Amino acid sequence: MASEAPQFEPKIVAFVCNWCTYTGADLAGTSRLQMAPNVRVVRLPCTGRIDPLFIVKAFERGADGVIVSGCHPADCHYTAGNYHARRRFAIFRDLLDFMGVDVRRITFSWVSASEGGKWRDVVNDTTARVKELGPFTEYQGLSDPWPPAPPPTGEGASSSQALGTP
Amino acid sequence: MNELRELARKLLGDGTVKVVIGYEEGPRGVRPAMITDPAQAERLVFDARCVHNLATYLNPRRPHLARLGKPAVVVKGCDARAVAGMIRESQVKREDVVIVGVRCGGVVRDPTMKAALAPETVSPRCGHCASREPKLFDHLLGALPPAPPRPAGDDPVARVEQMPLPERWAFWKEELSRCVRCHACREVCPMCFCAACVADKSRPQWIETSSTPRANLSWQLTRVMHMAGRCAGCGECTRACPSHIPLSLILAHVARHVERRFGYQVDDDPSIPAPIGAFKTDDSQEFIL
Amino acid sequence: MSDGSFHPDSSLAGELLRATGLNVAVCYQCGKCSAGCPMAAEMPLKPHQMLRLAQLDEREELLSDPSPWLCLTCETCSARCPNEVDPARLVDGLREIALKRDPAAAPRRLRAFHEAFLRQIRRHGRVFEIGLVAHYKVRTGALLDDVLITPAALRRGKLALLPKDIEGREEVRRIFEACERAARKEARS
Amino acid sequence: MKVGYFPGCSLHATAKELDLSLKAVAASLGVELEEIRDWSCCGASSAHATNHLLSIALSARNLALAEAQGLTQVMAPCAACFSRLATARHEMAHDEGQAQLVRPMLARPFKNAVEVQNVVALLQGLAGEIKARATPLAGLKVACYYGCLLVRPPEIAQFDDPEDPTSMEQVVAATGATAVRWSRRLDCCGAGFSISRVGSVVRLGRAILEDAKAAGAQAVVVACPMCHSNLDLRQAAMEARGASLGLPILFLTQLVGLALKVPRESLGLERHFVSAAGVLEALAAPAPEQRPAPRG
Amino acid sequence: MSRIGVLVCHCGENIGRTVDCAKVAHALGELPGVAHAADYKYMCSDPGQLLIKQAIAEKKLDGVVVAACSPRMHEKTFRRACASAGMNSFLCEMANIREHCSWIHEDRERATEKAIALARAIVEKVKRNQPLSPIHIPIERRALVIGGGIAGIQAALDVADGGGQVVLVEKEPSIGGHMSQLSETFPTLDCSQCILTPRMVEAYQHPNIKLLAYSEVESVSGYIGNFEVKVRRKARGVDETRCNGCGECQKACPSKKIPSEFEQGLGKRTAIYVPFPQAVPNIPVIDRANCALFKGRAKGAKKQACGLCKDACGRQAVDFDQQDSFVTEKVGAIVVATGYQLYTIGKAQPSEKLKGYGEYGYGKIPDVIDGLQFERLASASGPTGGKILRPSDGKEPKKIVFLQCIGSRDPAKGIEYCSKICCMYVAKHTMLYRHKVHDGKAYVFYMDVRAGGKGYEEFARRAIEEEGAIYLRGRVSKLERAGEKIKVYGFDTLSGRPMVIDAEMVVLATAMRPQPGIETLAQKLSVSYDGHGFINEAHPKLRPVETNTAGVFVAGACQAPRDIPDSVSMASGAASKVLGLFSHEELERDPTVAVVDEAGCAGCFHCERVCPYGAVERKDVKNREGVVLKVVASVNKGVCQGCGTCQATCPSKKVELQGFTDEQMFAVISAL
Repeated sequence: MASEAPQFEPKIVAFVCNWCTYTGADLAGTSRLQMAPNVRVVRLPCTGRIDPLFIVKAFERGADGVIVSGCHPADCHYTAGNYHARRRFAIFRDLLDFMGVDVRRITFSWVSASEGGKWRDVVNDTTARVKELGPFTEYQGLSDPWPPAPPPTGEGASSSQALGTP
Repeated sequence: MNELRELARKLLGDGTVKVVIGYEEGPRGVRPAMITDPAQAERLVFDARCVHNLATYLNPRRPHLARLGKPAVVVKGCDARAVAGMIRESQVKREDVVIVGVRCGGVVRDPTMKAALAPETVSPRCGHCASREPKLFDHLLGALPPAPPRPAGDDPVARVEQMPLPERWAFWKEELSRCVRCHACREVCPMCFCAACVADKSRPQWIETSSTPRANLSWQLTRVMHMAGRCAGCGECTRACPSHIPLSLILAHVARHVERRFGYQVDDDPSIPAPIGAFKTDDSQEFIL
Repeated sequence: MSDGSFHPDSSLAGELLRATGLNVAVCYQCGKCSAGCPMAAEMPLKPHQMLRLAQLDEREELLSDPSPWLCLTCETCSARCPNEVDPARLVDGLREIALKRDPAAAPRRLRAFHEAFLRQIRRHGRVFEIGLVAHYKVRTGALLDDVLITPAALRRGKLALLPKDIEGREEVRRIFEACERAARKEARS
Repeated sequence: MKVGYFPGCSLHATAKELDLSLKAVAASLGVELEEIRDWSCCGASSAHATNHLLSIALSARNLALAEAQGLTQVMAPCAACFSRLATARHEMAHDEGQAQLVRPMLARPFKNAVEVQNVVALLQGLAGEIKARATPLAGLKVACYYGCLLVRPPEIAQFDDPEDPTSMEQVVAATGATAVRWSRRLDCCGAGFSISRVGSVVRLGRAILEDAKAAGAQAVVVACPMCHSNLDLRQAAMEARGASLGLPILFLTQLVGLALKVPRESLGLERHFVSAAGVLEALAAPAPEQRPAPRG
Repeated sequence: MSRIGVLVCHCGENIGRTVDCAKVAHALGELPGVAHAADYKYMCSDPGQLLIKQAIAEKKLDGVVVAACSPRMHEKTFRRACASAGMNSFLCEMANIREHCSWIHEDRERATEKAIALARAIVEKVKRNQPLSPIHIPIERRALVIGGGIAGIQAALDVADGGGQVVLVEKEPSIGGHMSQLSETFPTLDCSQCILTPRMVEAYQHPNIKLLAYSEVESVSGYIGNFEVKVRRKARGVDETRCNGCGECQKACPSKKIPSEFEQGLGKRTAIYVPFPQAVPNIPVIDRANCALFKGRAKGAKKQACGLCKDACGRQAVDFDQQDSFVTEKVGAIVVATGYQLYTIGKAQPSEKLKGYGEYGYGKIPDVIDGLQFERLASASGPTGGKILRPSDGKEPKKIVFLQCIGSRDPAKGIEYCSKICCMYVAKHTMLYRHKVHDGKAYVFYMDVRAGGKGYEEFARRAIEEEGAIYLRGRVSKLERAGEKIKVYGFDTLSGRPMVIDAEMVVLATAMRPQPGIETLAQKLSVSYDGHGFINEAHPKLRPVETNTAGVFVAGACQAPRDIPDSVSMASGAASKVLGLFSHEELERDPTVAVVDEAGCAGCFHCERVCPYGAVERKDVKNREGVVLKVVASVNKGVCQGCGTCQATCPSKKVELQGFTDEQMFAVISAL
């Protein structure tokens, strides 16, 4: 799969909480854990602040994948933000799936301040998965009056064909 | 029906309420009616054509109605859920409205149809209705009619759920490409009571105002997220949609998911809190690494 | 517990890890095992000393020592070990490793006993003391001790006289062969 | 109540009396023992000491047989067998790698669904019943000896407190006898070396029996045939090294049998090397005060 | 058009090695609204900070982005620099191109490209930053100290002497804690009571300290500077205002055989009792579980079973009908000093993990005791008047064996950690023993002797070299009752020999664990605690006496095993933190809080439901006539901690989290 699209370097946006995952990502840095450079971290106080619209907007602005990550249950710096986020995204993820979005493009994870290694894995795994899925042309294409010609391979192909391109 | 007119006359007569919101015969089938004069109570009707969810007229976004004074509103079981929702979310004070519940035998798809219920004509939402008798009311009228016939054809929600992913995407893309962003779905919805809708927000403009499929998708995603665990399931948004986009499918799917996941069903008991804004520490999180 | 990945495979610790899944480095040499070991008095190397030599990778000294064979597997050490080292299992491991290295590693009498015992099972599916004792005596030439006992035992009907085979002895034999094959494979790798 | 029964080799020989007394007691308590058809040896310490895989496979075969027989739990009166079977059950459940090696050897489906129980647990469960039916063995002082394998290793045995067990004492109490407080209940008697290293066995056994005697016990109660043969059959050798001991070694089942007035011949008491006659005498005596049991 | 300054840091080689900083600076310089872009070796250095200040002044910047390390590292530094140049500090933000870029990537080109994206996003954010000013909250200059042991007493006194008011809550009838039970203390061997009792009295009489003994914290609400604490005053059955501590009631009490908690069960007490002679306050309490009268009541007996204490009391202080009462205290800071308990060896254990150590026969062999019991035996005020005597037969033991690490360093049956104080108090015990029993022999089974601390090593050596204690390196497998004696089966790993000792007494140095119920208290205070229940400090090195909840501090053995000097210095540290807090006129807090647009708020109060802090209040919007037009949400800035859950929940986005507004986040996402 990856070999068929060797040039494609996905753009992935990560929305993370300041206290656990951001710190965990810092730890990954101080421990010099090498990882894929495709992920751009956006720092928020808490997963509770992360609005589904962030994800929608990220896709609209050309992101091929999204990571949402925060404190493990019971570890939330604000005691409950992550619990609210968990319900919110349980529903949102299912909704996207119902609307035909391939939710493999979105990774939800709990990464604590001490889990630099786990963060590295989340970043690398997500990058690898999104590489496989190819560019998220379906979504970006939505803005055009007509969908773009389907890419040669991958999910993109089948779905765009299903869209019945002229 | 006389029962209803009697009650309306009495409520208006003794000044309990200033307006009764019900249904009346119109040029093309039944239509909502605002009765302020006891003498006019005769105009009120109720039958299987009374599709409209009149709860929407309690919506604070309609101050001109509020100005008429304390209302009484005629509600079916499904409409009662919306009233309960507005009470639950402090949009309506329970004591400020007289709720006239009517036992319901199901309604047709469209108020212009004949009142006769058949699998072809019955509204899809009535198929498995469990609340043909509202629990939330001040007055409960009529005897419980026989259950409506099951709507023809298989379950449309399941049909979409079973589509392969790309097909689902194509399906919605096609449907949403017809949206003209008139926001009728929002205007008609009793639960859409925000003073200022996020869709009209310009700084930042989360939702593009153009009617490209992309903008339309993010609009519906947003709207449905706001409806999760709140939607009364009255189907008015779908009926109001000039482009005939089957919005109810999305709302129904989410409602089912919410029930599966959180064991919560939207109810006409205002004291039961909605699942969003609450949490259990052991909510399932199979989708989180 | 650590996965012991820091043990080079060649090291005794690494071998023990593979044989028992236990990490000998966890032992902090408190000696509680040796303090409670009923056989410690007879062991040239006390339990915690065996673990120490394993930590130091003193393979030859340890595997050629009789101490591992003096363990009764009474599990007292493991039941009381404060650091969850499980010495009993590690000593099992030492014995298995020793046997792979040199099938004649076990002290003669012990080896003879175990062999006799297992042969009984292999042959009949069960063990019959008379055969066991007889065979063992022959192998060890220890004809004198216990001769006093056996007749007495017989008088009390304590020793079953005639071996009675079980139906599934073929099954049992196959189990033996399978396990020996596995052991040889392990030894080669 | 029906219980799967795994006698183990020694119960058909050295420990015949355990087999006998167990069956007698079970019958009188209305417990049906269903023997595992065509069971094979658990491998005992020999397999364990030389080839771990073998020790698991041999025991697993018996569990598989029991399963095929539709048994849900198996009771192994021999502590060693109990320990081996329990170990097999535990490792088949927790060491998947090994389990994959073993399953094909079993020649029959294996769900590892059979509970493994020992005789003490069984009797403990029946203590109430025993107490109700017993003619109290008033005045009899016994030392309960657990040895190793009934309680160790705890995660395998899953039975009583590994350092301060009380189940045997509970059963003894039910028989009306008195369990003396002593220290060496959990020490090893050296069973594994009973034939190959008699010297050690004598040393260990003597220490245990001396302590029991010092605590005023007239007899030692055991649940393990290995312990029994060591302490009973080797007692002479122990005495050769010092003062006489003369402590009859009774199986717990025999003690219960006595209390339940099971016909003595069916308890196999006469089969011991150290005669229990003294003890029985003491019982017969109306007001028994403590006295050393005479040698048999 | 905004005028943003971008400064890219090389961090020596740390960033420069993999990121082309010059290129980053140049790329960002091209962005609209960027008025200044430069790179420099060390931005955090003084010259580096000077560059920022100059740029602000010369280029009239209205925003600064420093692309460097993690904001968690240096955000404060650079914001301070900007402030000193007259710019609102919240107009300065950092892009993390070290931890999140240069340190985790090798490909220079792609790392540079990513660095540009990260910085660009922050630039877009800063363009939309609003100048914010810190939030000011009033401070209640009173501290609550939970726990009246030495740590609590020290903290209370230090705060009180510093001019703060203190409420000292102790759950036992008297303050003093474990230290009051000790005989002498290491390494100086000065008498514990002699140094502690004056401090207890001082705390009791201090004008600034309000002592609530025999009381427990029921609930805590509020936030730093403004906590409201509800305290349960357990019913003593004695009116504190009337009692003068004459002790007649105790003389009168018929049930005199109750094992005394203070004497660790080695002594007896009455049902109405003062735990120990020097108790503060010196007011008795009725132990209702053991009092004849209350036992009678429990059985539902009609007539009063006893009442002799009441008759004996000259001041009608005894009150059998007294009920628990509650007081509410407003405080600005809280110090948790609940101390420790010993591993309850031999008893039923609180957790699955802990197992009882049957092999040591504690509770079965009478002369096997624990460290605190030995302290009582050695204490002049103890049950034996300071004589070392065996609980079993009152004989003087000639041979005592001390076992260290019972429960400690024992993942199998106890806990992994080292209890820290045992090595020292065991050494002390051997000395006390030798001083009292000159011909006695003391053996110690140890694994290591951990004597870090001023005069500690010397002290431990003295026990061996001068006081003749015999140290054996190894653990003991089993204790065995052998007639009058206790057989100790140990092993000396140094000589490689088994050691079997016929002891006449065995002392178990059991592990230190936090007090039972600490988890419940921690949850009330919303401070975090570790797997063992020890309170977590905010930072293991740099913030040892703070917790992760602002305004709540920690002192003594409830944070980790500690000896007296450590507990006392920690308590003083906590006190100084409290006084530091009190020294402010009012509190400044990071203005990252939510603000409601009341005009747009529809009043659905989803925000109210999700707020973890109850910071959302309902507010009436009235017209001139005072008629309520609508009810809207409004956020209490003091209570809001800034998680932003409300904003993500608000359907119309009419509540905004300052510093993370939708506009800012929108810009960031769009720029990435």
